[in-house]
Amino acid sequence: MAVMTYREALNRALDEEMARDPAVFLIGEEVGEYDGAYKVSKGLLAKYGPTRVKDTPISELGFTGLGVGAALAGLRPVVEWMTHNFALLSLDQVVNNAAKMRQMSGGQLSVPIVFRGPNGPAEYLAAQHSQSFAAYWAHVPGLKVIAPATPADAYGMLKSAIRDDNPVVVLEAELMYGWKGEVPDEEFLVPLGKARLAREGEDLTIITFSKPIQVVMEAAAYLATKGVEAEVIDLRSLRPLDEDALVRSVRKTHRAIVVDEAWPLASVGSSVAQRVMYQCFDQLDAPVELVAGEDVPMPYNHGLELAAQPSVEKIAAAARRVCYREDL
Amino acid sequence: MAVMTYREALNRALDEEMARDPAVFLIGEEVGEYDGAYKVSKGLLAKYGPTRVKDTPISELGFTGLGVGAALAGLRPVVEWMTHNFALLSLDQVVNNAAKMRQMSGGQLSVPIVFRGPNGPAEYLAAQHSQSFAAYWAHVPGLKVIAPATPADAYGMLKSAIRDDNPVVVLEAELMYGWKGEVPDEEFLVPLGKARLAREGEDLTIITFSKPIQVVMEAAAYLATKGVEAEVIDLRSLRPLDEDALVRSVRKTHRAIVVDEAWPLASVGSSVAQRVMYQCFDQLDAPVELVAGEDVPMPYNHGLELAAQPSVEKIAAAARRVCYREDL
Amino acid sequence: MSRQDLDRYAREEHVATLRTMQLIRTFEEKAGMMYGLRKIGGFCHLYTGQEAVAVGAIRTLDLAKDYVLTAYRDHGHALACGMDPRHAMAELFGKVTGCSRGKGGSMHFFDADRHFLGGNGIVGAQIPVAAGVAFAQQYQGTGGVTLCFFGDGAFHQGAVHESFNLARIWNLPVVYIVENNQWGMGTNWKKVSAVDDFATTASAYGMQGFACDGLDVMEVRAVVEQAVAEARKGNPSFIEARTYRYKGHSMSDPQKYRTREEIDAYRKRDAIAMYRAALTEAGLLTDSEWEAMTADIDALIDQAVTFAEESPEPALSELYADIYA
Amino acid sequence: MSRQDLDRYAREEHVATLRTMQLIRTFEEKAGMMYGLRKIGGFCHLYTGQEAVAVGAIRTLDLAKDYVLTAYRDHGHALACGMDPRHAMAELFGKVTGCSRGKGGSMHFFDADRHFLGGNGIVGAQIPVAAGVAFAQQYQGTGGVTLCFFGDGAFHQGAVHESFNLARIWNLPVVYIVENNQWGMGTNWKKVSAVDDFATTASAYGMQGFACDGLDVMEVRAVVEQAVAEARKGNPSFIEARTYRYKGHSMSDPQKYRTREEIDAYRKRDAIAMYRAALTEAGLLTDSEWEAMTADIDALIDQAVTFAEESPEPALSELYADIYA
Ligand SMILES: Cc1ncc(C[n+]2csc(CCOP(=O)(O)OP(=O)(O)O)c2C)c(N)n1
Ligand SMILES: Cc1ncc(C[n+]2csc(CCOP(=O)(O)OP(=O)(O)O)c2C)c(N)n1
Ligand SMILES: [Mg+2]
Ligand SMILES: [Mg+2]
Repeated sequence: MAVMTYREALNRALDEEMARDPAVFLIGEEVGEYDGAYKVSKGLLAKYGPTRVKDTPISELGFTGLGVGAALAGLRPVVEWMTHNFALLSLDQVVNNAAKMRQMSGGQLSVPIVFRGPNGPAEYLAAQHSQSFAAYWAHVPGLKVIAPATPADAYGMLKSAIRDDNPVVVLEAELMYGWKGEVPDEEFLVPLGKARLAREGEDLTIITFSKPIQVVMEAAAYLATKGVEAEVIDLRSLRPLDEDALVRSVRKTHRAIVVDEAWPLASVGSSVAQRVMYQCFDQLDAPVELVAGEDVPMPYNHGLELAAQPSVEKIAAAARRVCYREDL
Repeated sequence: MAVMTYREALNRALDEEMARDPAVFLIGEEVGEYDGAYKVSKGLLAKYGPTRVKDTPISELGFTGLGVGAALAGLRPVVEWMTHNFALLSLDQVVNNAAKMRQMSGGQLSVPIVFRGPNGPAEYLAAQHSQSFAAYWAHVPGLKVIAPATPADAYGMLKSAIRDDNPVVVLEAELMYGWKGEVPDEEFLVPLGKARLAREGEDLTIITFSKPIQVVMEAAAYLATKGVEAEVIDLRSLRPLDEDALVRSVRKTHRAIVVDEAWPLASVGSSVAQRVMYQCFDQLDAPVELVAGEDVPMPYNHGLELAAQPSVEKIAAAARRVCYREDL
Repeated sequence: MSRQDLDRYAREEHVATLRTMQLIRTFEEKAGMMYGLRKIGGFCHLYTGQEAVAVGAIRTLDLAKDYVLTAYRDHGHALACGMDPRHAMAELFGKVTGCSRGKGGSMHFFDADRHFLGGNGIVGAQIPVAAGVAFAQQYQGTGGVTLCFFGDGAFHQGAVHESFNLARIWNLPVVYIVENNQWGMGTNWKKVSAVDDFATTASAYGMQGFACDGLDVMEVRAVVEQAVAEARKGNPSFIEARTYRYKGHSMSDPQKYRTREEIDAYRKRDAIAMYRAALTEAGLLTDSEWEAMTADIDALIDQAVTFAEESPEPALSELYADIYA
Repeated sequence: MSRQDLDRYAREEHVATLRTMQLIRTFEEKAGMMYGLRKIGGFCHLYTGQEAVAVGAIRTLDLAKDYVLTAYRDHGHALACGMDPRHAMAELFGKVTGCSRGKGGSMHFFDADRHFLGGNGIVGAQIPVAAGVAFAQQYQGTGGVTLCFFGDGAFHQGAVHESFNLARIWNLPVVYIVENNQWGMGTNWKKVSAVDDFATTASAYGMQGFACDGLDVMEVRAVVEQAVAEARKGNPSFIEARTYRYKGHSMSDPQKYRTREEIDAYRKRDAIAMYRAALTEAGLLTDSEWEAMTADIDALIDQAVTFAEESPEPALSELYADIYA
């Protein structure tokens, strides 16, 4: 079992899927000669050539729509958005074409396409470059939306996404690309739609996805020092959402915190909290807490930037409330 | 007190604000010579001329961004999107520029602009033309988002929006344009950020916004015949959200249903239900119900189209659950 | 329409071309009637007047390998690709036998078997998609080309700029055709365009630009043939076909923006009438052959209506069908 | 740079122009150092090498009524508009004394008083906004024009197409300048452009297109003067200034995509060195004047660093400030 970075795991998945299926190709800004803005596609141009690794002009609407068309005509495009921030320019092609073509055509058409790239805040990047748009994708029927948070999931879920006959949006994160983890050497797939139990615990369920898993795990470690064993669920898949996994855990712990780095209103996090409270209303000992990104455009100043994001302190404060324990 | 349509009320607001302030202008597709795709701008070109009523090419990104620039340089644009479906093409300009310019500039810049047009499903329009994007706007700090549901609110809130120094997104609805209601003859403003009590009741709170107010009021009338008096809250403003009004009502009724015609996941409705459950957890006799649009792209067939939307039956079924009354 | 132009094709081809144009005309007129009877709802954009463009262009294709995309004014293109009028009419009626199983309606006709990929309600949204279809054709080496239609109004969408550039830098086998029917809803094209000749803008993308009289089916065909041949060699191009729509933008348009005179002037240059006259003059079509043809088409369209009428609505259980694979 | 060109301006104007270029150069070099010292974080795009474009262009303006917008590589334009280097440096340090109160950082410089409207991190997003600023100028009859800079990479965004058309059909007083520094991140402009001459594409919008050597500040100035004069009459236009960036795309760019030789070749045609040499040769600037100037600028930039260092961070309570009016 090799230890590899999240970036390497994505790269391995891309490599293997391109080797396996000649219909798979990668397209986006700087994916080829530059090896990817975040080096996810490193070496792929050299290996697969310029027909299958396409560097594009800065034309998000154009090359995203081009991907949709290529998928309609039998290819399996992997569209890399340099970041999800820029994907707003191509949102129409995802929401109105990719997500709806199958339905609008009465089932005649298939759009097997993957849209992927870093989402959410990194560091010192200010308002336009530090946004989580998970909600924009998760809102839309016809899409699948995934957010792997470990190298193994990055590998196994990206492979599943590429083989999926539906459009799949993948939320990665710049700061996650360097994360390391074990990834089995033999090929495997991680099915889409299932949450991951990241930590077992009896006292409290913390639900999150993507990069905040890090602060959540730290918070869980902290809470353990106070005798509170948190169960941590990494959603991994936002659409479909694995409600069963959430319900199962919360029925056991009777307390829940949802952590989402996006703005709170109309967010995935708020929606997950709503589902949990709805499904587990009688089992809950306290209302579900939502630890969200602050409701502000991200400031450049690093102190403010950190203050705008979920933190161990904020999660601990939420735990204090759901556990009714002043000492957390 | 005149009875006028929602469309006429918007028209009156535009007319009065254009007369009052020469910096106000209207821009969008077909707003001038055609009098507006839905006739909201009827007569304004004739009255104010082509400098202040600008017909645009079909270039949503371009003319929306142009509006942002005009606002930065001292005008007060009202940008009409023919529908919110098409606004996806201009989302970047709203989310990344209009909403953030003040913050990114450390408070130097102001973007006093109104973006408005019909949102949500009308009839027989299929998947690309029948979507509620309330969540996309409500998610974003820096914007205000309003959804007047009566002619009086349409008039008073649009006037407030035009005078507001922040970017304001207005959600109208094609099927609401013909709704009639009383609008006082003398000028008035409706402040942004306050919910409207649409119906008083003791037994149950139903929270909604925009067009579904109609089925909600019908459902409330039906429930009254069964002895259940529903309090109906029309949010009117989605950002900021008037949580106080919700909490006040639910503390009284101990039961709530949220009705939102958008898809359920990461929707405004789901977020409102989450807020209510969080704030009123101990006062609630049942989990808050969410009656949302079905999680599907809108089908063209009218039977399916109706089945995809909130209905009196669905609200009654939700009432049956929150009131624990099989007979509703 | 010169004799020389006509001589380029066999009589059967001419008859088939005229027949398709008339089929579209008849279909659209019937659809308009059915809309009036409230059998059809929503936005219904008729193609009447523009038949020569879709038919002249699409008849140059080999739909075993070529593809067609267009916007929401799509009935004509679908029929020109060979869609069964019964499935087209049933779709307008929202029936489960419709080409999109009643889910798509007028704006979302699709016929995957005949390589007709819609039908798009977002102005300009098919333009990058078409580049992608052409990309796949190139990638797979099918030898196919993609024909993408859009309107004069759509020309000002950013998608045009992005897609034309992509098509050229990658030598995609795509032909873009702007059907300049001179109105985008109530907006005259000259009011919103910085140039009064779309075809020349091709030079901004290093592409060849063509212009043709969109009312002359033979001229459309000749130009598209040339463009398609170039596209097969990896030279994308852009054609402006000047045409005219007889009906309102959609069924609910009061059309205050244009005069009766303007419409009448164009009706005098009716594409079908001109073509029929040329064929008759050339001795390729007799009046009785024409009568027989139209009678046959009328019957076909009546059958389409009957089929649509008698077909069932989709079951409510269909609501969640065909969304995910 | 001909003597004739030089003679068009007074000595003071030349000195001020050269000084601004050198100020930018020095500021950027210091910013690069401070980035290395981790005083600055995130994306920091230096303007080194391109100074002649911003300075030559912006000096043609009357910033009492004219406006400037650009992309994220914005330090040079801000300084050319007259932003205090202390406020610029403090912004990079994320301090509350920064031009954007530490909220914007490198990509989001703003100076409302000097009519510098940013600073935009979304490639191409300032292009429609600039059309809107020009729209307001026209609407209010201020006589002002708007100068909008963007990169060769940005040229392929749909926003260009939409905005150019809007500018022309409404005769907006806007001048668009593409700073073709030949690279958009690691992408050579020729690889992604269907044409090898951006200026000619202006004809697709009925606009005048200009090309100039972006390393020759006098040539930039002459062309922009002409374009600005036309814009004031309601004729928008589009200028391609061919230039070069010395540093990586941002501070974290390993620059494997280009050769040292290429950079060195351009460094031999350094805009500041060429201009200084021309002024010296023309007897407008002595070596000791140049030394004094650079010493003065060095001191100014050092002061800017000290100012930035010593300024306070924004208070945490600032998090919710300046979002709503
Ligand atoms: C992005 C977008 N903006 C606006 C509309 C509304 N709309 C539908 S058709 C149309 C006019 C299009 O005109 P043109 O491209 O000339 O096509 P034609 O109707 O003449 O066939 C408009 C504005 C839309 N459907 N999509
Ligand atoms: C919409 C969008 N897409 C992609 C990016 C990432 N990005 C930032 S700068 C850049 C290259 C831009 O090149 P160019 O326009 O030539 O400007 P230059 O950096 O040379 O000044 C890219 C791809 C972005 N910021 N915004
Ligand atoms: Mg048209
Ligand atoms: Mg560049």
